[in-house]
Order: sequence, then C-alpha cells, then structure tokens
Amino acid sequence: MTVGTLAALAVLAPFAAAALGLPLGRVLSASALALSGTFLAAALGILVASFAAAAPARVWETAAVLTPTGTIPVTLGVLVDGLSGTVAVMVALVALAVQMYSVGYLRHDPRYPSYAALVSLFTAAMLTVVLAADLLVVYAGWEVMGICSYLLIGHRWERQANSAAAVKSFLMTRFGDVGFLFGIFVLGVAAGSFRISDVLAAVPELPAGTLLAATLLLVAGVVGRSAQFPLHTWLPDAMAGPAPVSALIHAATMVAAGVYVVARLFPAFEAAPVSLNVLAVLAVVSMVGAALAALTAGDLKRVLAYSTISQVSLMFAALAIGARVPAVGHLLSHAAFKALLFLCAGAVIMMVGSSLLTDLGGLREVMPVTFVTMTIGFAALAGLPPTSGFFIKDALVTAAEQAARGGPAPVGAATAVLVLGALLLTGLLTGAYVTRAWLLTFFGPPRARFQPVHPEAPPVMTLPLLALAVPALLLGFGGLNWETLRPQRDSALLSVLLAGIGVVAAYAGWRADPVRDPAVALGRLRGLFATALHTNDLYERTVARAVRRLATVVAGVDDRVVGRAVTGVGRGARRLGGVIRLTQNGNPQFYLTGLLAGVLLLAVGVVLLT
Amino acid sequence: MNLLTVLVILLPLAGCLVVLALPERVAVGFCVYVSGLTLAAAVGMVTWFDYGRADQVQLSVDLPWIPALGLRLHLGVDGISLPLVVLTALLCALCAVYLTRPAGSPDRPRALVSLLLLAQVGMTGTFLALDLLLFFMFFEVVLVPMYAVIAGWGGGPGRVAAARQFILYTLLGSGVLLTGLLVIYTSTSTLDILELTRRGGAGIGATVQVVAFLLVAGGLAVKVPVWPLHSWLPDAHTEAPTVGSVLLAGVLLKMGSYGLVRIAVPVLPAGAAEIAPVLGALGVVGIVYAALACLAQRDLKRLIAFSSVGHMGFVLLGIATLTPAGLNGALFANLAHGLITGLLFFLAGGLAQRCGDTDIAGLGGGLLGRAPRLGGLLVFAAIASLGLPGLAGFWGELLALLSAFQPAGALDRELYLGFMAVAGLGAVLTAGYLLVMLRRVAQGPVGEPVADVSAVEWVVWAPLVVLVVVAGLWPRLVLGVTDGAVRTLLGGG
Amino acid sequence: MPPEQSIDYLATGPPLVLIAGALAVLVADAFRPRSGLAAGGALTAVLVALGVEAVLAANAPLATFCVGASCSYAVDSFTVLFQVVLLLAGLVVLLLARVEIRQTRLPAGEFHFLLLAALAGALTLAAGRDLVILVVGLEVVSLPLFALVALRRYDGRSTEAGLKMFLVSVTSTAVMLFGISLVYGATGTMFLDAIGAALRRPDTPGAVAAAGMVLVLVGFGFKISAVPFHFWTPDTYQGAPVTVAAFLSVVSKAAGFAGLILVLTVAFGPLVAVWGPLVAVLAAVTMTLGNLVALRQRTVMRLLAWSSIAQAGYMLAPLGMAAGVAGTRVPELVAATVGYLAIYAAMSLGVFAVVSYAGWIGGRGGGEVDDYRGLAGSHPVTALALAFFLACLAGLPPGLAGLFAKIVVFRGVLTGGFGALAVLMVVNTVIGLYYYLAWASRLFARTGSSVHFGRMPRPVVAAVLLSGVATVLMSVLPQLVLGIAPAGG
Amino acid sequence: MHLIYPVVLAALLFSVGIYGVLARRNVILVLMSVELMLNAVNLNLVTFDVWLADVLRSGQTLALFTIVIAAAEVGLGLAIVLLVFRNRSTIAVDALRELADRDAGEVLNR
Amino acid sequence: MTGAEIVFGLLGVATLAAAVLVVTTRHLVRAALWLVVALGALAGCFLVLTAELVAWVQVLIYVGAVVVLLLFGIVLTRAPIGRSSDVDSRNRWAALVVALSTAGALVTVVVSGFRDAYTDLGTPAGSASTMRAGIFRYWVLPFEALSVLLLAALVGAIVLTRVDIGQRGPGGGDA
Repeated sequence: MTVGTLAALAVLAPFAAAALGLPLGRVLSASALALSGTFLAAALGILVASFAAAAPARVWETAAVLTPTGTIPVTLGVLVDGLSGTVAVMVALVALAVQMYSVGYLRHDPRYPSYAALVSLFTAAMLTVVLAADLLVVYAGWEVMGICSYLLIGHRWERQANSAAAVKSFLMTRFGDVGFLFGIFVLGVAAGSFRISDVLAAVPELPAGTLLAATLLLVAGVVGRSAQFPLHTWLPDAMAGPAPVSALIHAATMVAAGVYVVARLFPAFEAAPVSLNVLAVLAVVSMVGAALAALTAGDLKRVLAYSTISQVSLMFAALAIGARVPAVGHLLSHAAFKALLFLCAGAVIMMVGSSLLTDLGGLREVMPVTFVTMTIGFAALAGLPPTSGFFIKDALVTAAEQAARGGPAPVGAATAVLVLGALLLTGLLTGAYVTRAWLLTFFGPPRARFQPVHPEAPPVMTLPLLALAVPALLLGFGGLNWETLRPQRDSALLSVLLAGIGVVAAYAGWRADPVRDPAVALGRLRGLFATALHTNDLYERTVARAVRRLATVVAGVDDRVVGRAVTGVGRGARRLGGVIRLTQNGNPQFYLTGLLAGVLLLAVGVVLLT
Repeated sequence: MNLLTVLVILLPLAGCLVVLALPERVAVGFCVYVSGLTLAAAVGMVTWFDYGRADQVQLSVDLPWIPALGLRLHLGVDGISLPLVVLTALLCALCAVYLTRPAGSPDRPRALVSLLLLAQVGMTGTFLALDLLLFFMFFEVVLVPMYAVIAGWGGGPGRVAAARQFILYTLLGSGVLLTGLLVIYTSTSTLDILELTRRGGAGIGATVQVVAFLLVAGGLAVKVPVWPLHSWLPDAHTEAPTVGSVLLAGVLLKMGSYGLVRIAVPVLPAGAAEIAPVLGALGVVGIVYAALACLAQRDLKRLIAFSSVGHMGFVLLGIATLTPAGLNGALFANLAHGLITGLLFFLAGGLAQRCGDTDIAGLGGGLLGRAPRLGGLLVFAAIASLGLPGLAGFWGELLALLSAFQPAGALDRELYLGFMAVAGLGAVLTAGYLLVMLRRVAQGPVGEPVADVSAVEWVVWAPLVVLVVVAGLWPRLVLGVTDGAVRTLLGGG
Repeated sequence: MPPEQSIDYLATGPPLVLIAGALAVLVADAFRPRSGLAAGGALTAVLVALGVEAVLAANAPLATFCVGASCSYAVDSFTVLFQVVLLLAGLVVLLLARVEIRQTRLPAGEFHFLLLAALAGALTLAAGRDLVILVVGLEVVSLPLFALVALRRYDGRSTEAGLKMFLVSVTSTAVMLFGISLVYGATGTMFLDAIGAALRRPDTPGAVAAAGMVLVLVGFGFKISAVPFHFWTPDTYQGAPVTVAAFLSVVSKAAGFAGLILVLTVAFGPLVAVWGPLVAVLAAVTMTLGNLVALRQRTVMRLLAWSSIAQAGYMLAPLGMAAGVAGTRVPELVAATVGYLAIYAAMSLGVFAVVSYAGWIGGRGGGEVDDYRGLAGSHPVTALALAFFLACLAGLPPGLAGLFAKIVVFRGVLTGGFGALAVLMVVNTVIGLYYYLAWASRLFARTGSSVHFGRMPRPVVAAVLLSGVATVLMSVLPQLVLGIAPAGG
Repeated sequence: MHLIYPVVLAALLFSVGIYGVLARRNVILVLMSVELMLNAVNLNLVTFDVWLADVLRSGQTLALFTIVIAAAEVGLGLAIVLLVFRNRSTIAVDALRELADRDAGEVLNR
Repeated sequence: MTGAEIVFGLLGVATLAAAVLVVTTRHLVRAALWLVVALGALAGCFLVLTAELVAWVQVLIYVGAVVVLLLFGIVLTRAPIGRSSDVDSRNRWAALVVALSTAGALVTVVVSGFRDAYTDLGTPAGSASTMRAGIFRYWVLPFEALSVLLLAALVGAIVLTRVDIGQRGPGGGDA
C-alpha cells in the first residue's frame, strides 16, 4: 500500500463514519462509529506523517481524473509531504480528542448521533483540504467544512440566536469563499491545471498580474474562513455551538485552514508581495483588535474566540514576513492549546451551566483537572515559558525583527516593523486577557449557584484534556530541530517581559477587587472593545439591512412591475377588444359603411401604389 | 434496442389513453405500473447506451412522417439527452408512487393520471426529438396537461389564473420558438437537428442567424425561464399540486435549457456568439434577482419556485459561455436542479399536507424537532440546493462560473468576468435565503409534533437523496456522458 | 351556327348530382312531408357526389366549357380537394340538421333543397375558371343561405340575421360586379387565365385593373368574413340556426377561399405585387380584430363567429406573402392556405357538431359559454370531444391537426420573409388560446349543478365522429391536405 | 363615341347607389339603391363589350345575368323584408339591432 | 361631339338625375317611380350603345318585374304613401362622404384608364340573335347555374313568406 493510498484512506475513514452515521446514527452506535473512524484517520495520518518525516524532501502524489469538465479536468488524489502530513496528524488527533470528549459532553443529547457524524464529516473535509492534490477538491473540502460548521453551530437550533449565528457564520465565510474559488480559477486556468504541484511548478512562468489577482482573491477566502478583519464578526457568534465544536472547528482546524492553504501555496504568494503586504496589514489589525476585544469580552468562550482570531493573525503575519515554518509551527501549537482551552471551557460550562465570566469564579477547587490543564493552555496562549506558545512566539518575534532589520523577507521592512510592533503589543494584551480570564474563572468567590459534582467530569472528557495538555506544554521542544524555531535570547526576553507586564497588570486590576472584572478599568473603552469597535453593528446596519431592503424592493418590483406588466398586457388586450366591439353595434347600415369605406381605402391605396 | 426509444414515449401514451377506460380506483396503481415500466425502459436505454460513443446519437429511430412539412419521426439519445430522459422517467415514476399515499390520494385520479402520462410523453419526446418540428410538437404537448393539472388539482384559490398565465405565457414563448425554428428551416430546407448541427450554421447568413437565435432563444427563454420572463413561474409552482410542481420544476424547465443546448447554440453558432452575452447577463441578473426575491418570500413553495429562476440563471450563464465546460455545467445543473428542486417540492408538498399551508410563518418552525426526518431531509435538500460540494448542486454552478472565467474566444472576456463575479455574489445570496428559510422552518422553538416521513414518502424521496449524493460525489457519471457530446456539438471545441 | 357547348357530365358531376338531389328532395317533401325522405335524399345525394369525386380524383385533371385554350370549368387536384372538403362538411351539416330541424320545426324539404343548392354553388365555385361562373356560383351559395339563415321564421332574431346578411351580401355582390366590369374593360375577357395573360401585356390599363381587382375581392372577402367585410358574421351566426351557422363558417367560407385563391393566383397573378401586401394587411387586421373581440364574447355562437373571423386571418396570411417569393413558389403559399382551410373545416365542424346539440341547454342555439360549466361531469365524452376540438382550434396538442395547420401557415409566412406578421400571429395565437381555454376550462369546472341533456341523437354522434375522425386523421397524416394548389397559378 | 361618357356615367351612378344604400332607412329604398349600383355595372359591361367588340359577348351576357341575379335578389329580399316586418313591425334598417355585440346585462337601445 | 354622344349625354343626365332623386326623395312611392325613370333612361343608353337585347330585357325585367315587386313591398309593409320624414338615417353624412369619395376615385380611375378609348357603334353588337349565340355557345354553364339560382330564390321566398308553419319552436324566440 502506498503512502498515497494510506492518506486517501485517512480521509475516507471519517467520511465513511459520517456517511454511515448520518442516516443510521440511531441504529448503529454513533459514538463507536465516530471514534473508530477518527481513530483510523489518526492512525493512518501518523503512519503517513512518519513516512513523510522519514524523507523530508519527498513528495507523494497520486491523481486520477475525477471528472472531465469540458476544460481543465478535476483530479482526485492526495499530495503528501512534510507539511500536509504533519497538519493531517494534528487534525486527526484533535478530532479524536474532541470526539472522545463529546461522548461525555453530549451524553444526554438526543442529537448526538447526527452531531458525531457531522464532526466526522468535518474531519474528513478538513483532511481533504489538507491532503487533496487538486485545488478544486481543496475548495470542495473547504466548503463542506463550512456547512459542517454551520450545522454544528446551530446544533441547539431551538434558540433563535444560535441559528442566526450559524447562518451568519456560513454566509460570511461563503462570501470570502467566492473570492477563494475565483483565486483558484485564476491560478488553475493560468497554469493549465488545478493540481497544486502543477500550479506551483508553473508559478515562475506566470505573469505578475495573474499571481497578484490570484493571491488577493485567495486572501479574501482565507480572511473569511479564518475570521480575519474585516470578515471576523462571525467567529464570536459561532461560540453558540457546543464547546467541543468550537474546539475543533473554530479553534484548531477550520479557522486555521487558511494558514495552511497560504503555506501550501506559499511560492505563489512570495511571487506576489503586494498580497502579502495586504495580508500583513489585515493580520495586524485583526491581531490587535481581537486581543483588545478579548480583553473586555464578558464570556469565557468569546474571550477564547477573540483570542483565536488574534492568534491566527499571528500565523498570517508570520507568513506575510516569510516565516513559513514558525507559522505552521504556531498552527500546530495553537491547535493543541486552543482546543484544550475550549474543551476546558466546555467542562466549566458543564459544571456551572454558563460561560459568562460574571457567573464563574472559584472553580479551582471544584475542578482540579480542568484547572491544571486550562492553566497550561492559558500559559501557552500567553506565550509563557516553557509552554509551546513561548517557543513559537519567540520565533515569530525573531523573524519579524530580522525582517524589520532588512532581512530576507517577501515584504518590505516597513511592513515588518508594523508586524513586529503588533506582535509585541499583542503579546502584552494577550498576557493581560489571559490572566483576566484565568483569574475570573478559577479564583475569587464563586459567583453563580451550582451544584458541584464529583468527579468534575467523566474520564472520557478529562482524558482528552490531559492528552492535549501534553503537546500544549511540550510541543515547543519538538520544534527545536528547526533552526527558526529555536529561542533567541533577546527576543525571548522581550516577549516574556511584555507578556509578564500584561499578566501583572491584569492581576493588579483583579487584586483590587476579585469580584469585579478588571477590564472595568478600561472605562468607556471597554464597551468599544467588547463590541470589536462596533464592526458587527456596522455590518448589521449597512450590509444586512441593505440586502434585506433590496430584497423587499425586488419582491415588490417583481410583484408590481414584472408580474403586473404581464397581466396588464392581458387586461389591455381585453380592453382593446372591448373598444373594437363597439363597432359591432348591430346597425347593418353602419356595417355597410364600414365595408364600403374599407373597400374605398383599399382601392385608393392600391391605385396610388401602382 | 431502438425499440426502447419508442417505448419510453409509447408506454405513457398508451397508458394515458388506456387509463381512461379503467375504473377510478385502479388508476393510480396503473400509473405506477406504466411509469415504472417506462422507467425500466429508460434504464434499459442507459444499459444499452454505448458510452464510448456518447457523442453520437444512438438507439435512434428515423421514419418519415409528414413529407409535406418535411417532418420526420426522428428520435434518439446521445450524451446530452440521455440523462434528461432518465431524469424524466424517474421523476414521473416517483410522482406516480407519490400519488399512492393513502393520505394524499387525489381527487379524480383517472383524469390526473391520464394528464400526467400525457405530460410525460411530451417531456420525454422533447428530449428525444431530433427534428426541429418534432421537438416543437413535443414541446407543445406538455402545455395542456400541465395547465389542466394546475387548474384542476391545484391548491389555492388562484390556481385557475395561475394555470392560465402559465399556458398563455409559455404558448407565447413557443410561438416565438416556432417562428425561429421555421426561420432556420426556410433558410436551410432541413429540419434534421443532426444535419443542422453538422453544418454548424453554414448556409445561414449572419443576420438570419442572429434573428433566428433571438427567436429560438427568446421562445425557450420563457420556459427556462429567463429573467424577466419568469413571472408565470412562481404562481404556477405555488398553485400546482405537488406532483405538478415537481414535474414543472424537475423537468419542464429543462426543456427550455435543453433546447438552447440542443438547437440554438449548435445550429446557429454565429447568432449565438452575437446574443450569448445578453443571455449571460440575463442569467446573472436572474441569479441575483431571484435570490433577493427569495429573501423576501413568505411562502415556501413560492420561495422554491423563485430559487428555480436563480438556478436556471446558472444554467443560462453556462450556456452563454459557449464553451464545453459551460454546456457541461448547464446540463449538469439542469439535472441537479431537477433532482434537488424536485425533492424540495416534494418536501414542501409534504409540509403543506401536514400543516395545511406552505406559509413560512404559518409552518411554525422547529420542524427538526417536530418531525426530525422530514426536517433533516429539508435541511439536506436546502444544502444541496445552495450548491454544497459533494452534492449535486455544486458541479453545475462550479462549471458555470469556471466557464465564465474563460468563455469562448469570440466573446468579451471582461464582460464575462463581471458575470462571474455577480454570479458568485448571487451564490452567496442563494445560500442566504436557503439558510434563512431553514432557520424559519426547520429550526426554532419546537411546537406540536407532526407525522414524520411515511413509508411511501421514503420510497419516493430516498432515490432523489441518493442520486443527489451520488451525482455530487461522482460527477463523472453525468459529465463523462455529456462531455464528448458537448464537444461534438460545439464543433470539436 | 356552330354547335352549342357540350357538357362533360363527369367533370360537372358532383354539382349536378346535388342539384338533382335537391329537386328530388323538394318534390319528395311536397308529397310526403315529415317522412325523413328529405333528409335521406339529401344525404344520399351528398354521398353519391362524394362517390363521383372519387372517380374525378382518378381522372383529374379535366376541363370543360372551353373556348380556345380557356375553360370555364376545370377539375384538378385543387378542385377535388376543395369539393371533397365541401361535401364532407355538407355531410356533417346535414347530419346535424336532422336534429335541429326537428327541434326548431324548420321546414325540412325546403331546408334540404336550399342547403343542397348552396352546396352545389360552392362546388361550382371551386371548379369555376372564369369570372362569370365565379360570380354566379357565389350568388348560388349566398341566396339560399339568406333563406336558410332566416328560416326560423317565428324568431325575429333569425329574420334580422337573415336581413343583415342579405344587405351586406347584395352590396358586396354589386361592388364585386362593378369590379368585374372594370377588369373586363381593362383586359377584355372573363376567363381567369386570359385575364392573367392580358395583365402581362404592357398596354393594359393597370390602375383600372388594380381597382377592379380590389372590388372583385370584396365579394370573396364577404364570404370569408375578412375585416372589414366581417360585420355581418357575428350577428348572423347568432341569429341563424346553428347548423346554418356551421355551414356559413365552413362551407361558405371554404367556397369563398376557393374563389379568392383562383382569382388571385390565376387571374391576378401578374398583379401579385399589388395584392400581396393588401392581403397581408387584411390578414393581420382580420386575425387581430377577430381575436381581440372574441376575448369579450360570452355567447357561444358569437364567440365562434369571431373565432372564424380570426381563423380567416390566419388563412389569408400565407397568401399575403406571395409578393415576397419567386413566382414559382406561390403555389407553396396557396397550399398552406388550402391545408389550413381543410384542417380548420374538420375541427370547426367538430365544435359546431357538439354545440348544435349541447348548446340547446341554454335555450337558444349555442347558449352562453357559462352554460357549459361542468359539462364534463354529466357528459364526459361530449366534453372531451369539445375540448379536443377547441384544442385543435387553438393549435395546441393534443389538437395536433390544429398545430400542424398553424405550422404550415407560419412556414408560409416565413417563406415570404415577413417576420412581423409571424410575430403578430404568435400574439394572436396566444389571444386565441385565451378564449378557447376559457371555454374549455368551464367544461371541467367542478360545480354542484352541471347541465344535463339527454343522450345525443345518433346523427349528431355520427357528425361528431365524422369530424373527430377527420381531425384525428389530419393529426396523423396532415399530408392528405397539404401541398395542394390550383394549376396555372 | 368617346368611352368616357358611359364609364363616367356608370361610376357616378354607382356612387349614387352607394349613397342610397348608406343613407336610406327603409330597406326597400336600400334595395332600390342596390339596383342602381347593379345598373351601373350593367352599363359598364355593355359599354366595354361594345367597345371591345367581344365575340364571346361576355359583357352583355354578364349584364343579362346580372339583371336576373338582381331580380332573384329582390324577390328573396322582399320575402325577408316582409318577414322582418311581420316579426318586428318595422323595416327601418337601423332599428334592427337586437343582434349586436353587447353584454347580456346591457339595455337594448332600439 | 357625335350625335350618339349627344343623345347618350342627354339620356345619361336623365338617368343620373332620376337616380339622385331615387336616393333623396322623401316619398317612397315616388322613389320607385324615379327608379323606373332611371332604369328606362338607362335602357335608352343601352340602345345607343347598340345593345338591344340588354335594353329590352332591362325594360322587361327591371321595369316590369323588379319595380313592381318593390312597389308590392312598399304596400305590404304599410309604408306611408306620402312624404315621410324619416326615410333617411342618421348615417346620411357618412354616406355622402363615402359616395363622393367613391365617385371621385372611380371617375379618376376610369378617366385615366380610358382617356383615349373610342368605340365604333357602326356594327350592332347586341341583337337578340348574336346574344343568343354568345350565351348558348360560350356561357352555358353560368346560364344553367342561374336557373338553379332562380329556383332557389323562388323556393326561399316561398318558404319565408308561407305563414302556415309559423309557430314557435321549443327554443323560444321573441316573435
């Protein structure tokens, strides 16, 4: 069995689980189906990745024509190399953890079967995005992820807010996807093939304009899917979905898929620096803005959601300055710690029944496992040593610093300086919001009434927490193999220092009054940040309202103009008939006059014409 | 095996007459039997079709009929028509089965069955005909039975008006179509579509081609329907009984787009090159317009009906590119729309039967809780309709967009890029209204439970679901058949 | 003195048979009134005449009453087709008449005599090849019809209808005769082919001939109810006995077309550039006006009248294209008109057949359209037949015959390259469908109280069957009536 | 003789007949006017026949036939007129308007 | 101007004048009498044109039969014998316009067509014997058709005027 086949099987295993689970989830054991499918994917992924790791320079590619199209055919196949292998393993493992966790988390939910199947389907789709060799197939996976995200966000669709959030998330991402698809068209048509390897091989020959257009369009898709500014407002709302879904889709995998795609097609982006500059600016705005929002958000999951936006921006910023390896490294480490954080948040929610920070507090004793693992996650998020986050952030700062100093980077030094500044500022803010959330969740007096249960969660839930805590803590050491991932003294000190300032500031604010939210200190700015500078309102007021109004107008026009034009013609014909029939007045002399006058006219006409 | 080609027309025709002599109570059963046999014959055609020569007409029958008109009874299938013939047989059979529901047995079944079978004759014949006038004849056969089905078995108080508007409007279209076909005939002296395709416009002057194309496309546009000639459609679909809506959306609209692919584009290439941008523009306007109109619809059936306008807009855009990819996409979208919208109308009919109405607000929401399987199917159908990859709706849209990105050489590329962009936006809006609809119908607070999917409904709907998935996952099933034929049609293009 | 003209009894057989039959019927009825002898005799005469047609068809072409190369009476495929159509139509009308005569107490002997006389005139019209016989033939068709229309003597409406038709007819005849006199003055002959030859000569006064031609057309325009010669039609149809209206709508109209085609193509062929556009305009106006006013009709007989006006417009349309095509292709156009006419005859008679019986439900001949509501509930077969014939008239499948007729006419129009008229026809077809549909849909309306009338009498059933079979036959084999035009055009 | 005299006379006579047909109320007067029109026809026919020296005598023959036709028309016409008079007690042309295109509800305006 | 032209002119003026009186007089009976004058004058015209047979038939049938019939009609419909005010319809002005236009058009056409045509009245063209030859050698068919026409007219007239079966039918009617 070749590596390609194994990789294909890795995709097919969760797909099969979904295909069986969706119609038959109530008959078969849904959890067994989902777990086995995901497990198989993980195992095969590890196998494939190990092959890839053993031969870092090698690329395995298989392809068969999926269908003729009349122009460039669509091929079905996998592309395995170090990048895709590693990311695939990450995806499969996080999915496995989440599936396992979900068994416990949703054990009383009658809709668990469809839920599990959808998560499996999502896993398959994400693996497709990672492993597919054809850009259009990537797009297919990309879209399927979207719909799974939609369905899972709307898992509790009884509440209008949840279904609204689901719709919003789908539409905003799909808006970006249109650009993504067109970007694929531009690349594929220019290269004469939609196969990634062909496209990349063709990049040196492609005209700059084509590459620019293609990459800009791809950026649009990526921005939507990864919830970057200006298409970021869906992600906080998407927290309406169950916590494990947030962990998998809205933290670890789908949201980061954009990073993967840019990394995958990096040669094309490198050849179009303008796009990278755009990406960098968007990332900087998202990074800082989301961090500010996280600082003030009142809901634990929303804090995490904003932090996700912010962290994914870090990856994009890294890509923009050419630091591909740190970007992918952050992708992996972020997947680990952010999934962990969300799962922990899920455990908290299960215990307290709420994720509002004002309802939490003092959970340290009640939920020891969660406390420990979540602390690790938070530390990694804040980039504190020795967690994985520390290594990665250090690498990012180093890369930015080098680029700012004029090192080899696809974007100019000015952009690099901007990125560096943003990185440092974000480090500070991250330290602050992490500390705030941590303190408000686990310390101080309990603020909501709930019945503490023991154990805090069934082992099927705590096990994934512990499992994810390990890479969150230790993954950084695995990256020491790579030159770019080794910590540099100056930058390490700087970033830890900044994070520490953030932590201390937050702590100080909390210490003053443990019951009060330290973010209150921000005063008026708090409301502004919490709403992400009113971007959501802005969209609601402009785009959504405009579309709705336009829809009403169109419906009215259709009814009154287009439809009535048709009926009006009919009515007009009837009326005309009514006028003409007046000539049929019954008077034979009138008839004769008509006849003779008609003849006369005809005769005169004919004589004049001859 | 050319007998099969005749059988798929003759069986329903015979059934349509014979059923009138049978007692009322066996009529529906008889219909299932006849349409089942027809489906079997269609499957036979699929079996005996030589896929290696999909670009050539097979299983053909060619007999002289009316020499005074130059009309020949020339029937046959190639890669373009085969899928549609099967689709027709399938949907008709499913409709027949649907009528057997104990809860929804129709009033005056004998007449209804007879009309449906007659409509089937016309629909199948349209896809099989290889003679311009024969095509037109079958095209017309559908009108009266469809009118009668809407007017006689429709649900609402506006059914007679809707039926009348349908038949008058489409007759106007077919009159224009006839004029166009005869313009072709008067300048070529042949009615044979294959011969005309072979000539590829040779012998017809450029101006005549433009005029003829305008007439033919204009006539077919009413049936497709192309914006702004669509106003018959929402009313007709809304008022028609479920089987009527299914056949209208599932098959009838395809007759228009099929005609464009089969006649207008290959026979009048110069005219097509001249007018295609207009078609494309109308197509994309239709996509956006329909999506916006759908956002404001309050009735489920009306919404689905408007969505047809949008989907057919993609079909039109594909055709307007005059490329193999575009035509492939159009044909695929045709098929997909037939399956998906057929399913949607079945579901809407099921809802109407359960809740008494298809008013979205009146349905009460929470369907996923009140009848989980029914709700699940609705979600599935809506998602398929919005063009999710992996389901049938995707490939048609994809190819339409892709072909608009690289339209035929003679066309203005910048313009088509604009079309593509607008169509892409339209796709977002399409998703928008479908999801909003799901939000209001399938989701939300759960009210009183309603009967979930019954056995008969499963029998009818399951094949559609399966085909939507299969066609989505394995598009080669269709595109592999159409591709060669489409290339031949465009002159080896 | 040279010998008198001899008579070719075979060629003139059909009208002679009818005349003989008419006389026999008159005599028989005088001696044995109300015995059914009249009806039987008339039917026999028509059947015998049809038999003669069969012989004629085998022996055509024939010509008789010749002076030099020109003949007054010719039998070719055109004549045979027309005569067969006329005779079959006459047969249907006779079958229908049996019931109506009984129901409305019409004098049977005179009725049949007049009908046969008119029919004989119509046959002569299709065979005549000079202006004298054409005008006399036209009068032979018209005069008995005045009497027939007014035959419900107790009914003021019937009388009024007769008078209206009479006045318009005699005026038209006078105008036509004046036209003939001008044509005669301009060309010096009455024979159609000789007129054609004379018109090709340069010294013929063109303006006089053209004016004469227009006036000659009036007589035929009256017969075929073309606008503006149509005014009498609706009133007359409404007042006349239904069977007589059927005769007017089919036989009289067909005879008018036969004469019109002969005059236009054979005599005035050289003036095609003049009459082509004229006829085209007449066609356009006729179909549009007819259809538009038909939209507003509720009375069945008036509806049928306006529809027959509109249909005349369609039939004229191909003729109107003659100026646009090469002279050798004019017969194609004529054939289109002839084909449409033949098909129209069958389907229109079908409607009249059903209406003649079912229409009595409303009290007056034909009734109101609303009287037919729910007919399908009580008389499904009758309703189906009527719906079928209406579909034919609308030109929609399952009425394939009507569809073919429309196709033929459209093709004719497009052969002439006159797209605007074709588009106008499209619009008219739609309007036409509207009112046919309005009627047909009422048949199938679900009502509590649907009409009931007794079993259809056998002659009516036979008439419906006859028209039905003819229509179905032309749905399957329309070539029977397509592609036939007069020789010498 | 110059041909203009008879043909112009015929044309004028015909026009006078037309005026009568269109202007007279009494059906019998209308019939008389029709006779004038037919006589104009006859004058034309005879004139042309003589002018052409037609060996077939077409014109004069048709003139004779026209006279016969006129007689037949008048005969039948009078029968109808009498019938009208019997049914309606008037023979004013413009009073015979029961058959006309109007909706059932409309008042007959006699 | 030849003598024939003068005679014809006078007769023509008489014909036309009588014809105008026919269509304008307010006396029904006088209209019939003026018709006789017009027809008679026209018969004179025919004689000038050497169409003897036509002239005599004109006098016999028209003056002898048709006008008598019309007079019968006047009597039977109980028309006022004297001057009556409503012999003309409201259509008079339209009639005048149509008639004048017709006259203008026809005169223009025939004058343009026969401006230079002269007829030779030297050889009598319409004696009874030559006419008989014409009719029976060349126009047998219309002649025979005409007999049918007459018979039909006769039967029609009789059946319409017979009063013996004038009852109402079941279909009703307004009598």
